[in-house]
Order: sequence, then structure tokens, then C-alpha cells
Amino acid sequence: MSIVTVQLGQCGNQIGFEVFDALYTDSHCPQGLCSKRENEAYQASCKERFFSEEENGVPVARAVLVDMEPKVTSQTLSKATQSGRWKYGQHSCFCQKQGSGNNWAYGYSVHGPRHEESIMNLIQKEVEKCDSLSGFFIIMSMAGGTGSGLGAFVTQNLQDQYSNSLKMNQIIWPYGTGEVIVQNYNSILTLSHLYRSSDALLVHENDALHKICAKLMNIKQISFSDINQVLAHQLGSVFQPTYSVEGSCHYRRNPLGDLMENLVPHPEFKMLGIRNIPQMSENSLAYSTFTWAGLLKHLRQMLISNSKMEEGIDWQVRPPLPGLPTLGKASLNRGLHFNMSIANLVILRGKDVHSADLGGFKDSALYTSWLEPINAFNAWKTHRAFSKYEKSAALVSNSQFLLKPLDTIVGKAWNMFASKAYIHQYTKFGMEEEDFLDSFTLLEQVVASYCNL
Amino acid sequence: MGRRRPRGPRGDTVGALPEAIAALSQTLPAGPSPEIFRRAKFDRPEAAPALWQLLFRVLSPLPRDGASASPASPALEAQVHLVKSALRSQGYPRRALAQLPEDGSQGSRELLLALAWLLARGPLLEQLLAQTRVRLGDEIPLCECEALASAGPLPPRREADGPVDIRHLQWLMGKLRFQWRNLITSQQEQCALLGKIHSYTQGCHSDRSLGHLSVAETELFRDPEGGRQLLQRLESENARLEAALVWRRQELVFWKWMDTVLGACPLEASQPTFLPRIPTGGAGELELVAQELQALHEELRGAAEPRRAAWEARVGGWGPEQTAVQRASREAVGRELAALQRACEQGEALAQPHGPCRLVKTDARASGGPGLRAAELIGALRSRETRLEAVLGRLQTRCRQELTRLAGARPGLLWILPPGR
Amino acid sequence: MLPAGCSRRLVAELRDARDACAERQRQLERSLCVSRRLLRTWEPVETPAAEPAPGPEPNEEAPPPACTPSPQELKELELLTQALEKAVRVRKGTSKAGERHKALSLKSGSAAASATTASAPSRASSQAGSRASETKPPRGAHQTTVPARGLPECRLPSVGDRTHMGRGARATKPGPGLRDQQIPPSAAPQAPEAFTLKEKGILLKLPMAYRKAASQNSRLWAQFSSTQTSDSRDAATTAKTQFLQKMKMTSGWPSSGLSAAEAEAEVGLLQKACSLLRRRMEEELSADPADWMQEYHCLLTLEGLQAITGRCLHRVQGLRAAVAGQQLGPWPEGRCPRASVPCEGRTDPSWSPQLLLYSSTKELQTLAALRLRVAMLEQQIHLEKVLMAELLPLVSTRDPQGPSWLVLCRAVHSLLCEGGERFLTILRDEPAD
Amino acid sequence: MAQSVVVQVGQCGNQIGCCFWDLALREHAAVNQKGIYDEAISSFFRNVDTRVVGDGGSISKGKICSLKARAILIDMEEGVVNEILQGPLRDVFDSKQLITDISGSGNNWAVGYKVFGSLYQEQILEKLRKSAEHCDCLQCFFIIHSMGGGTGSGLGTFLLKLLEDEFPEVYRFVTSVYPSGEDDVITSPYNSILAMKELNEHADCVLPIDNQSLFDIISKIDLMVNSGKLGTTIKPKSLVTSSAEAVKKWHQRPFDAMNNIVANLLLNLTSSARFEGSLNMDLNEISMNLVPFPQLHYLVSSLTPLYTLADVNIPTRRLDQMFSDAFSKDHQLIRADPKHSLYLACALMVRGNVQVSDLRRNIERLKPSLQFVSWNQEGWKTSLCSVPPVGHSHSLLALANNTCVKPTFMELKERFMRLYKKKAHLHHYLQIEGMEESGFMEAVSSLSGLIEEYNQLDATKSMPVEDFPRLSIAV
Repeated sequence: MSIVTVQLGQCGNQIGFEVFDALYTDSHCPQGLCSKRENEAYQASCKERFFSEEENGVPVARAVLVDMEPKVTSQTLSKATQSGRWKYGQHSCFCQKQGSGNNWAYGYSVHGPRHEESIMNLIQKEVEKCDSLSGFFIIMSMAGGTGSGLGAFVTQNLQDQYSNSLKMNQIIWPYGTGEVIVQNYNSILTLSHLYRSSDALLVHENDALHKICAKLMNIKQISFSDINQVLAHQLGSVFQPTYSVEGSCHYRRNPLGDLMENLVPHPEFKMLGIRNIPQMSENSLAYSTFTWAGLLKHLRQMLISNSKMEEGIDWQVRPPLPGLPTLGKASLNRGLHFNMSIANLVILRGKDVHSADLGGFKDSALYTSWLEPINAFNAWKTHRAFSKYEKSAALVSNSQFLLKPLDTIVGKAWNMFASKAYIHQYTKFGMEEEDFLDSFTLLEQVVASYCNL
Repeated sequence: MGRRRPRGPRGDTVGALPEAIAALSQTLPAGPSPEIFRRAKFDRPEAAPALWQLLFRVLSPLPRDGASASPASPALEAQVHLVKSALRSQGYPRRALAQLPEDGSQGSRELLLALAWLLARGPLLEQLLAQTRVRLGDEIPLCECEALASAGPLPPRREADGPVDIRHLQWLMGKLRFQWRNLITSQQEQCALLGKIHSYTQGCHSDRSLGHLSVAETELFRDPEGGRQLLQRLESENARLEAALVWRRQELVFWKWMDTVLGACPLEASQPTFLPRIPTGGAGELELVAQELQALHEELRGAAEPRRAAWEARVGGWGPEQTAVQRASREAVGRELAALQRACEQGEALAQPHGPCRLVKTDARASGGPGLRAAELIGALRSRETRLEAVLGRLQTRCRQELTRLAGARPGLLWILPPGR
Repeated sequence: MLPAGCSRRLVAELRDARDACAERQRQLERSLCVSRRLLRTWEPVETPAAEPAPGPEPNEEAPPPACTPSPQELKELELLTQALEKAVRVRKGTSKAGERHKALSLKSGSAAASATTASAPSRASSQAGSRASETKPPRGAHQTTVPARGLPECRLPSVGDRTHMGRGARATKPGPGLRDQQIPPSAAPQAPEAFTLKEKGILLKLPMAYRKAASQNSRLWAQFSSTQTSDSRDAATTAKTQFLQKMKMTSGWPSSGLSAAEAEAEVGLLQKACSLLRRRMEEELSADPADWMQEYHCLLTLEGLQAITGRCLHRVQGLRAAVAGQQLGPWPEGRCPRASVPCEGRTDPSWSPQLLLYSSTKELQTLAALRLRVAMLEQQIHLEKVLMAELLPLVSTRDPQGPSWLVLCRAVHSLLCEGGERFLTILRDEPAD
Repeated sequence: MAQSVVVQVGQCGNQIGCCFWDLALREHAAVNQKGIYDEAISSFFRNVDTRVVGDGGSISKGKICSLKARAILIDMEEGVVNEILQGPLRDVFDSKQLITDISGSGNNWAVGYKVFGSLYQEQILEKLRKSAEHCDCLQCFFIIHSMGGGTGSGLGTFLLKLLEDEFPEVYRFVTSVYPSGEDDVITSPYNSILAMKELNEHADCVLPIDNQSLFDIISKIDLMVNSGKLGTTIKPKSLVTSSAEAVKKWHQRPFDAMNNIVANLLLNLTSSARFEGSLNMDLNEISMNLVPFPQLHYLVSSLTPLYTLADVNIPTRRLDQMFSDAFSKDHQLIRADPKHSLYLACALMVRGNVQVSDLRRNIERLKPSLQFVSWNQEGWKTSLCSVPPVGHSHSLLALANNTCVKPTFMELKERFMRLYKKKAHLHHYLQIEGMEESGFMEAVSSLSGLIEEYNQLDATKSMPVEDFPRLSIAV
């Protein structure tokens, strides 16, 4: 089954490129530490999912590029062509002359309706290339205007037109301190709209990715391309092929569907985050060895102590004793905070994967009281190694990890809203204060729901 | 049909009974040897296990794709358990069966009686044959009689331990929704693949009306070993069908024989009458229907009474001419309603086709020829969909009203509904 | 927390629904697996050993199904191909004048003994599947060339036929005979060539043995359904009825009893009746009567419907009484399989499947999606009713001031009014200060 | 890509504009080596086939034939414009883009606004429409003018209203040169205040520039050059100089150097919209991010490295110094001290080989020393343009919406009030048709209102940052 990616705005297009490049590179990596036959099956599975084939044999990303200004898309297209390994479809790009100017309302209410038909036609063409469509990745930043506003609009249209297909938005969560000044407004408008039209929001925090580049990858001067590569790696570690449950020699057909069924069935809990282990620079990798027990122990602690990377894990955090009441919102600002999970999915790739013991993740103390681990935990495996790591683990988690950033964004936006700052920029394009209030209401509810697990 | 045996005088020949029993045993899936039947008449214990197993096969719903997956049969004890409860729910009258030991070691005569009861009650053999039919074509059932609600073979129940949080229900409901969507996606893919296979093999079928091969037929080439098995299954089904035809001719003699078996049984003492327990689910459903009917009744009364009153006021001094027209009207409506009444009582689906259909891809231009048209079915399904949506909508509205009413009990709160679709 | 009974019931209902879905999904996956395999490249020679059966595999390390032959296998294949070509060339030389039918058959090793496997000795010894060429009697005998029954005849030559088939044979020998024409094997030896159904599907021809069995099968079904209703069966029917009665008599069965299956069926009937009546009512109410005659017609219909509904309600009463009068017998407890028989069990006039003609994949997809949609709606309506029956009383009986009432309300609203998709928010209406 | 049209009004506007076009041409020549007419060039230039007569000669792709500036030159005297038309830039303009008169506005806002406004309205509109027709996506008008004189302030602000009515969707960015305290134009306070009202009402963004600040910067550079500091040389090929005799000219015409700084501001402001970068910033993002309330659209700008920018080669300092400098008092283009005032919002537009980690590091470093309004504690907007200015490795333009502009306005108001109390020179204005004394009152109250808005914000400075009570969820 295939996934069609819609890359929106500067951020979405830059990341989209890195994602396809990472997928291609990994699936064509000769030393997957498995048999040739298996490697080929892995490759075929990855290809069916993310690439279609052109006459001359060059894989074509199943993607639609959308931006409201031409610079980034043209750069992205040419970068892919120059790679010589894969490319974007000839007619898969839609761009305009003038961006959305960081204005969510402009993206959503002006660009959206104006270009609805062209964009949806492009998407439909891409969909028609698939034998079987599992769903969509919609890659977009939350802070800007095109990614966020137009992204929300497109997602809603996808929901209307492809109601049975799955929609996963790849949300780029802005730096806590400034990229765009109105990012908090744009964010709450985006999140609240996606909560209505998307099935899952896979959140990638710029701050966390940045730290990984600095601390784990040892990059001195970090560029957006570095950050996007880490993100692409994380995404690949989840969506590259894994064995399906029933027949271990078969690759999972519909990872998107399986993932969503396991992680986001409840309408109030749609926020997902990824954690990976190990992540390190090529140099350090040469001197490292890993055991499954070690990796999983770290990964588990990363989960419960809500740390985004292997370094600086707080080992003091423990699951609470059973029977204690949940702490509610008061606990939000305390330092030592246990990150309660709703549901988790662990993906293991590499040598001796069957010997990995996942018992640590099946501990009911990790999960909210209303779900048993049997309902809340899943694991996918393949012994095909991922990227350059002999063994690696990824965790997709629906947990309280985003509670604090979300609460902060809502709080900041609310402060701005109470001062009526910047509102005129939005009302100019047909939004009303009521729309803001609706968004606040919905997100306050989400915060409260995640708090009261 | 050179195999047809010469027809003897009906049922009276000496060899008729063995022949009938042999035909029966051959028709039944994994039917025991005729010898077992004979021993069962004398209630011989060694015949019991085979008959328990037979009844289990007959009574347990089969997975649709019966041939590919024949799961290991459960332990005999479990089979006994299931047979008993299944017979109970279907209203099997004899108490003696219920009292048979659970280990399945006894009661071959009672089991023979139970089998006969099942055979006498309805078209059991026909059902079994239809269920295990070898599917050569790519089929699509026309109706949703089995719907999604019918369970496959029942797994051992893992009942919920205790009270759950309502969020747990929301979780399960959400999972179900995703399952639905994944199902649709898979099905769309299946249709796309079928379409391809059909058009690639266009003109390959010996049967002109079919034109192309089905998946199973194409698979013959892809997997010769599987093809051989398919052929074997087909041939064994043919044998069973032939046996079933023989059974039809000879069954009378079997029933006479069964009379003697029944005669050999002691009369069951007059006992405290018992009725099978109706599953709670059923009772719940009954109440729901009752409510719906009641609501409908009210609505009808609300609609009819003012119309009647208005009518009475109008017809005051009408002449005979109008009266005649009135009578004609009454008769026409009466006829229509009688049909409706019948439909309500017998549940006959109104002109809705049932059963499996073999999919055939045809040129859109080529008209005529036997068979249903997809377009017509689509139309019917669409209207059905609309009706069901309306039903669901009504139920949801009712809930909304009820909750709004209840919300009034807590002032000082703002209820912010999700924005309308 | 919901009460235990309610929890158990609802969880069980939802689980049933999910199990049913999962079962369908499994069925679909199975058939998808077959279809997908058919549409992938067909290797020229079947290597059954390398094709693991779909389904659970105990060993995680087992190779995936999308397999390519190993170098060893490829080598063997090549040997075989050479042997084949040699045989073909020889035959070609001997059959210049008359049209000779040559066939290449795919078959399994177990039955290969009868074939001329000698031409590929290395293969027969090492591989389950083998390919052999056979020389057929020139004419007279049946055109098809099935060596042993059950073996599909395959007219799919693999050797270099892509070019020859496309340009040579096909172009020079058009006409009706083409389809039955055996493909002349190529004289240009190449490595064995894989092919796809798309390229060669049109050349497949069903083996005789299969065709025979299949037509016999449909004949038998036809016969079977025609005898079902014939008069000669009256005697048997009478005998059966008598047997049932006798059985009832000897067991002291109460005459008015209703079995669970019957009760359930009756409930089902009533449900259908109810929706039928409602539909009829809506039709009637939405019509706009043009004259007094139509008005009168409408009035009569509504009154008639009211009467029928009344009768249905009466049936409900009866059913209620039967249910209430139930007692527990000495029967084992446990969940019973649903008594309802899928419609294939119905006595249909025709047993063999009818044909359903579709013209495009799109149409087929629409049809299938609609079928599924209808099934889902039915399931959803069922769940909605069950949830209503269990949850609404809870909301109305619990104390609105209680701590969990609002939580319950929100969840119930989402489940019952929004299909579990969306949720409402309850704000405290307090002045911001 | 979207295009912009520059409207240069009055002597000052045209002089700055002239510098701008010179620099823009050279910047594109440096970046675009192949001579292909690309999207970046198209944002400010048309490519015209000169062999075609009339207006039909625009070429959208391919080789560069003849570049024409997307500009309209307006002056009510002929001197400056004529000079331009005889200078090296004569080819980028043609007569259809010019509007001139010979009489001048006599340093009278009312003459510019009322007299010439109504006289030239149709002609201006026609040329604006024409220039708009040459764009496939017109995004922004850049208006360059001075506040003190008559034509720039009067006709320049008249134009704003005209643009707003005619092209409501197109942004109006105004570069306004404010008179310094010892301005030689005696009526400059009147002109400025009257113009301010128009800026308040009809501009999307105003970049106030202060002659005095420019002069100070130049003087400092001058001092540095003359002091012969180690390693300090004039760069031979950098952007600021218009010709090889830069140094000589430098001393003869200090205004050129000052104008060059303003021209550089405009180049850097638009660079992220024109060139590639890992974090683009389109022009419409500027007002979106930096203007929280419609009237508070005055953005204080600072450029670094300023001294290297001014053709002086001093050893490159640490990258981080560039960020520190942008917040220092002596790098601002008006006399203001943002560091000690309240930030409403701040944009950092970086060019060259700078990565996001450099940005993050410096923001984290500088943040504690800056004060932001309570509801916008993280009011940073950033952009990264990978093309550096010609001759440099990197540069930074900081735009601050900061209450530090308030003193400039207050000073202006004081100077206005001093004159106005005496009713000095008032009759020059009132004799113009349509000009009434109420106009002065309205203008000054408009300015007072603006100052009051800044006052209110400043008042929150001392208050502790508190969160507003949020919506209260019941469950």
C-alpha cells in the first residue's frame, strides 16, 4: 500500500526532500545485514510505499509539492533531480508567486480556496498512480502561513474527499523562542483545525531536533538541513518496512493503518512523538557496540522521563506507585515529572531482533489507568538493519510528552489574544475573534484531557 | 450422467437403507462411516466420539474461506460443550442429550437423534454443501445477511474483568473505526487487482459467458500444486453432490429407520418444563425494537389523526360517485398493505437478491446477456445507504436532545459543541 | 467508571464488532496475497519450495515471499531451458508439413513421472517442479495436451518468446486460430525469462481436467437445486415432519415454547418490519397529495401502517412474555453461536452463483465500497442502540453534581452523538477577573 | 516570484533611489553571473527588448537584454532627476517613468499634497498602473521620501492614499528620512507632522531614518579611516561606492555615503525575498510579524557590520559581535536606544554563511539584556538568506518595533508646537486651497495618539509579567 506525501511551504518541502532521500538511501544501502533476497523484498516494500516507477526506471517520489512562492520548490525539485537516484514527478509541483506571509488566515482563507482545485487535482493524479492508497503524509510547519494555514485547509479537503484514507500530519513544532512572532497564533489555529480533520499529528519539535544535532551528532554549526536529516531519519525508522504480525516473513502492508489503530483511536488524544536510539555521528559509531537490553532500557527511560534523546536522561524518574491519584495540571511545572503514556509503539530493527525483551514497555505502571498494556503497547520488528546502525530502536508514543509545550503555546497565544495584539492581521482575511476562541477552547480541552489521564 | 444408479422401488428394497446411510455419510462433511450409524442405533459408546465431532462440524459456523484454514479442532470436551449449547439455543427438545457426560464417551443414540432432528428441521445438507462449496469464481455476496455482526468461530470468551472507564470504550470504538477504514482500503485494492487480473486474462475462459479467468483459476497456473488440490476439492465436492442426490432419492427409508431408533428410546418422563434461555443480548434487542415500534406508532398516530379529522369534516354530503371512488381507493390500499403485512410477518426481503455472485468484467458497450448489472446494484445500495444514514442520524439526534435536556441540570457551564460538519 | 455489568456488555459488543472486522480483514488479506502474487512477475519455473505458504510462520528469520531464485536455481533453470530447446528443435524438424501441437507444461514433480522428464534429468532430481516438453500425437486426439489430470496446461513459453510472440508468430498468423495456437518455441536461446500476467495472461488456457470437473460441478448443482422442489420429495417431507412431532412428544416439550434461535429470529423480523414500516411512512409523508383522492389514499395508508405497527407491538408483547417465562434448564451455560445462517444457506432457486457484470474497476470499487459501507452502517446502528440502551440511563440517573457526571456526559456525547469522532468541551462560565 | 515597485519622491527620495538602483544592479550582477533574467532580478527589474517599440517588449525569460528599473521617479523640480538621466544609470529608466515639474514645492507640505497632488493625480495613477501591469505579481510599493521638505513629504504622502485606494492588496513600505534637529528647512516640523498623519493612516510599514544618525555613522567611519587604524583600508570593490573615485567623492559628497546606507537597508530588507535561503522571509512577513497593532508600524532598523559596509576593511570580528552591534545605540538608523526601551517585536534578517544554530545562540545570549512586552516575550522573527552582500561574508539587518521611536516623535511634536504656538509661517499653508487650520490640529492629535500608544506600552515595562486567566475547562 502506498502513502502519498503532500509537502507544504518552505519547511514542508525542505523536509520532504530529506525524508525521501533518507528512505531511498536506506533501502538501497547494500549492507542491511540480511540476505540479498530479504534486502530486495525490503526495497520493494519501501518502494511500493513511497515511490512510483517511471519508464526509465528512476523512482519517483509519491509526493506533491505545494508552496505559495517558487524559490523553495524549484530548489527542492532540482536537488532531487541532481541526486540522480530518485526524483519528483514532472507535474507534481504547485507554486505561486507570493507567500502567505506567516499569516495563517491568508493561507487558509485566501490561498486555500483560491487554489483548491489545482492542488486537489495534483493530489488526485498522484493517488491514481497507487494500486492501493493507504493514506497521506502532510508535512508542514505549524508556525508559518503556507504550511500551517494552507496545510490545514488541504488536510480538511483530504478529509472530505478521501474520508477513508488515513491522514497523518507531520507537524514541525517551532522553536520555543522565535522563528515567527505570530507562531503561537498560527500554531493554535493549525492544531485546532487538524484536530478536527486529521487522524494523527506526528509532532517534530525543532528544539529537540536541534539538541540532537548538537549533542548526539556533534555538529558545530547546525543548519536546517542537519535538523531535517535527523527528522527524516526518525520518520524512516518508523515507516520503513517491518514484519507484519502474523507472518514474520511478510512485510507489513499498511503501517499507517496499523499505527493509527494502535495509537490514536481516541479523538482527544492525537498527538504523537518519536524517539530514537541510537543516534550518533559516524565517527562515534565506529567505537560503539549495542545490546538490545541496553538500548531498550535507555529508550524506556527516555519515555518515562520525557527526554528526547539519549543524552541527559533523568534516571531518577520512576513510574508512580499504583493507586495514586493523577496529579493534574498542578504537576505540569514541576521538574521531576513522570511522563504517562496512553499508548506506545516500539520499532526494532537489526540483528537478533527476536531476542529483544520488551517487558519494560509492557509494564502497566507506564500507562493510563484506563488502558491495559495489551491494548496500549505494540512492537514491530525486522532484522534488516536501518541506516548505519546494526541495531536500532524507535518509539512512537502517544503520551503527555507534548503537554508542556502545548500548554505554553496556548498560554502565550492567549496572552497575546487578551491584548488583542496582531488580531487585525487575521481579521483582515475574514477570520473572527470567535474562530480564535473556538481554537482556544478545543486546545484547552486537549490540554486538560492529557493532564487528567 | 452415466453414473446414475438404477432407481429401485422407492425405499423398500433391502439395500436401500445402507445406500441411504452411505449417501448421507458421504454428503456430510467428514461424515463418519455408515457403520457408526448402525452402532449408534444400539447406543454403542465407541460410536459417540465420531458423532460428537460430526455434530460439532455441523453446528459450528465455518469460516467463509473454509478450505484454506481448517484450524485444529478443539478438544473433544469443548466440542461436546459447544454442541450442547448450540442445540439448546436452537430448541432441541430432548433432555437426555444435555445430561450426557461431558467427556464425550457416551450417548451415540442420542446424538444420532440430534443429527436426525437437525436434518429434519431444515435444509441442513444444502446449507452445509453451500457453505463448503469450492469457490471457483471471484465472488461477491449480494446481500449483507451475514453483515459484519456475525461472528466467525467463537474464540473462548475473555470477558472483561470488571468496570471500565468510559474512555476505554471510546478507545475501542476508535479502533473499530480505523478497522473499518483499513478494511475499505484493502477492499479497494482487492477490487483494483481483480480488475487487472480479469482484463489480463480476457478471453481465456472456455465458458464464453465468463470470458476471463478468476483468481482461483489463474492461480492454477501460478501454483500447479495448489491447482491440483483445487481440482481434488472440486472432484470431492462433485462426489458429495452425487451422494446428496442419492440421499434425496433414498432418504425416506432413512426416516423410517429413524422412527425405529426413536422407538427404541425410553420415553422421557414428564418433566418440569424448561425453556431455553434467551441470551441477554436478544432481550436487549427486543426492548430496542419495542421502543422503536412504539415511537413509530406514536408518529403514525400523530400524522393520521389530524388528517382523519380534516377528512371527516370535508366529506359531509358526498354523493354516490365519490363514495365509489372512495371504495376503490380503500381496496387498492388494502391490497398494498396486505403485502406489507406479509413482508412484516415473514421477513421476506423485498425483491432483494441474495446469494453469491460471480464477478464478470464485461465491455460496457456489450449489453444483454444473463446476469445482474453492477450499476443497478449500486443504485439499490445507495438508497439503502441513505436510509441507514437517516436511521443513524435519527438516533444521534435523539441522543443529542436527551443530553441537552440533562445538561440543563448543571447551570453555570458552557457546552461548546464541535463545529458542525 | 462504568458499572461492571454495563462495562462487560459494552466491551463484549465492541469486541464482537472488532472481531468480525478483523476476520473480514484476514479473509481479504488472504485473497489479496494471492492476487498480488499473480500480478507480480512470474518466474519461468515454479519453485514451490521457495514460496512459503501465506500464514503464520514460526520462524522469524524465514525469507520473505518475494523471492528471486538463488544462483543455484538459476543455473539449473538454464540447463533445463537448453534441454528444452534442443527437444523443440528436434520436433520442429519433424513436423514441418502438418501442424503439430507442442506444449510446454508446468507441472509438479509428483506427477512428472509420466512426462518426458528425461530431457531434464538434472532438474527432476533436484527440484519439485519441472518443465518438460512433450510430443503429442499429430492429430485426432484432443487438442489440449494435459499429461496427467489435474495438471494445468500452460501455454506459457518462457524462452525468448517475448519477441517471437509479439512480432513473429502473432503478426504472421492472425485470425481465430491464434488463440488455440500453441506458441512456437523460440529458436533463439536466451536466459529463461520472467513474465507478468499483463504480458502473457491472454495466453493462458484452462486445463481439460479442470474444465471437465468444473462443468460437471455446475451441472450437479443445477440438478441438485432442481430436485429440491420436485413432488417426489413430498413423502420425505411428511416423514420428517412426523419424525419431529414424535420427537417432541416423547420429550415432553411444551407446545408453546420458543427457542433462543427462534426468539432471535423473531426479533430480527421485527426489526426489519420496523424499518420497512418507517420507510413506507416517510414515503407517504414526503409525498404531496395533489387532489382529494390522493389525500384519501394517504390517510388510509397511514392508518393502515398504524394498524400493522400495532400488530407488531402485539408480537413484541408475546415475545416478551415468552422471554419472561423462561427458566433455566439443565443445559450448559455459555455463549452460543449466532443461529442466523448466512444467506448461502437459504434455499435459493439457483445454487450456482449468478453472474454479476461490471464494466470498470471503478464501478467494482464503488459497488464493493457501498456494500461495506452498508454493512458498517448496520453495525454502527446496532452499536449505537446498544450504547444508548446502556449509557443514557446512566447519565440520567447519576447525580449531576457528582464528580464524574460531566466526564461521563462528554464521553457519552462523543460516543452517541458524534460517532466517537469528535468531542465537546465544557467550560466554566465564570467572569474573567 | 513577486515584484516590487519603488516610488522615489522628491530630492532626497530620488537621491537614495539612485543609490539603490546602482547597488541593486551590482548585487544582481555579482550573484547572477550567467546573465540570465531570473526570478530574483525580476523582483526589481523588467527585462526589455529595446528593439521592440512601445511597451510590448517585456521578456519574461532568457538572456538579459536591457534591464529597466521598476521605479517611478517623482520630483517637482528637475535637477536631481535630470542628473540621474544623464548619469550612468540613465539606461535603467525611461521617460515614461518620470513625473517632474519645474516649480518645486517650496518646502511646503500643502503645496506637495494639495496642489501637486490634485494636479498630478491622474498622471501618477497612470504610471502606477503601467508599472503594475508589468508585474505578474505586484507585492509591494517602496516609497522613498523625506519628511522635512515639500515634495517628498507632501506629494509622497498624497501618493500613499492614492496607492491604498488603487492597490489595496499591495503593501506600502515607506522609507522616511526625518529631519535632524538643526535642519535648515524652517517649516520641516510642520511638514513632518502633517506627513506623519498620513503615514499613520495609510502606510503598512514605515522605516524611519534620521539624517543625524546617518551622519554620525559616516563621521565615525571617516574618523576610523583617517586615523589610519591598523588594517583599515577602503575596499576597492565593495557596494557602497558608486565609482572608483570613491574616496575622493566621499569627502566631497557626504550625502552619497549616507544615502548608500539607506539603499543598503532596502537591499537587505528584500534580499531574503529575492534570494534563496534556508529560512526565507517574504516582504509580507515583515508587517505580519512586526506590526501588532495597525498604527504601531514604525520599525527601527540597524545594519551590521556597518563599518565594513561602508567600504572600510577592518579585520573581521567574531560573528557574534555582529549580533551584539545590531542592538547597540550607534548602529541604529535613527537616534534611538532600543536596548533600554520596550520591544514589541524584533526581526533579524541574516545574510551569508550563517546557520540557524548561530541565530539561536545569539538570541539566547542577547535576550536577557532586552525587554519585550509581556504578551510577546519571544517576539523574534528570523530569516536566513544564503547570498551575502557583495564583498562581505555576512550581514545582519535588525528591525525593531520598539518604543524607542517615541522620543523622535515627541521631539518632532515639541518643535512643531514651538512654531505652531507662534502661528509662524502658518499662512503659507493656509493660503493653499483646501488647507485649513483644523488639518494641523488633526495631524498633531494623530501624532499625540501615537505617542500615547507608546506611552501605554512603556507603562507596562515596570509591571511584572503576568498571565491572563485562561479559559477554565470543567472536565
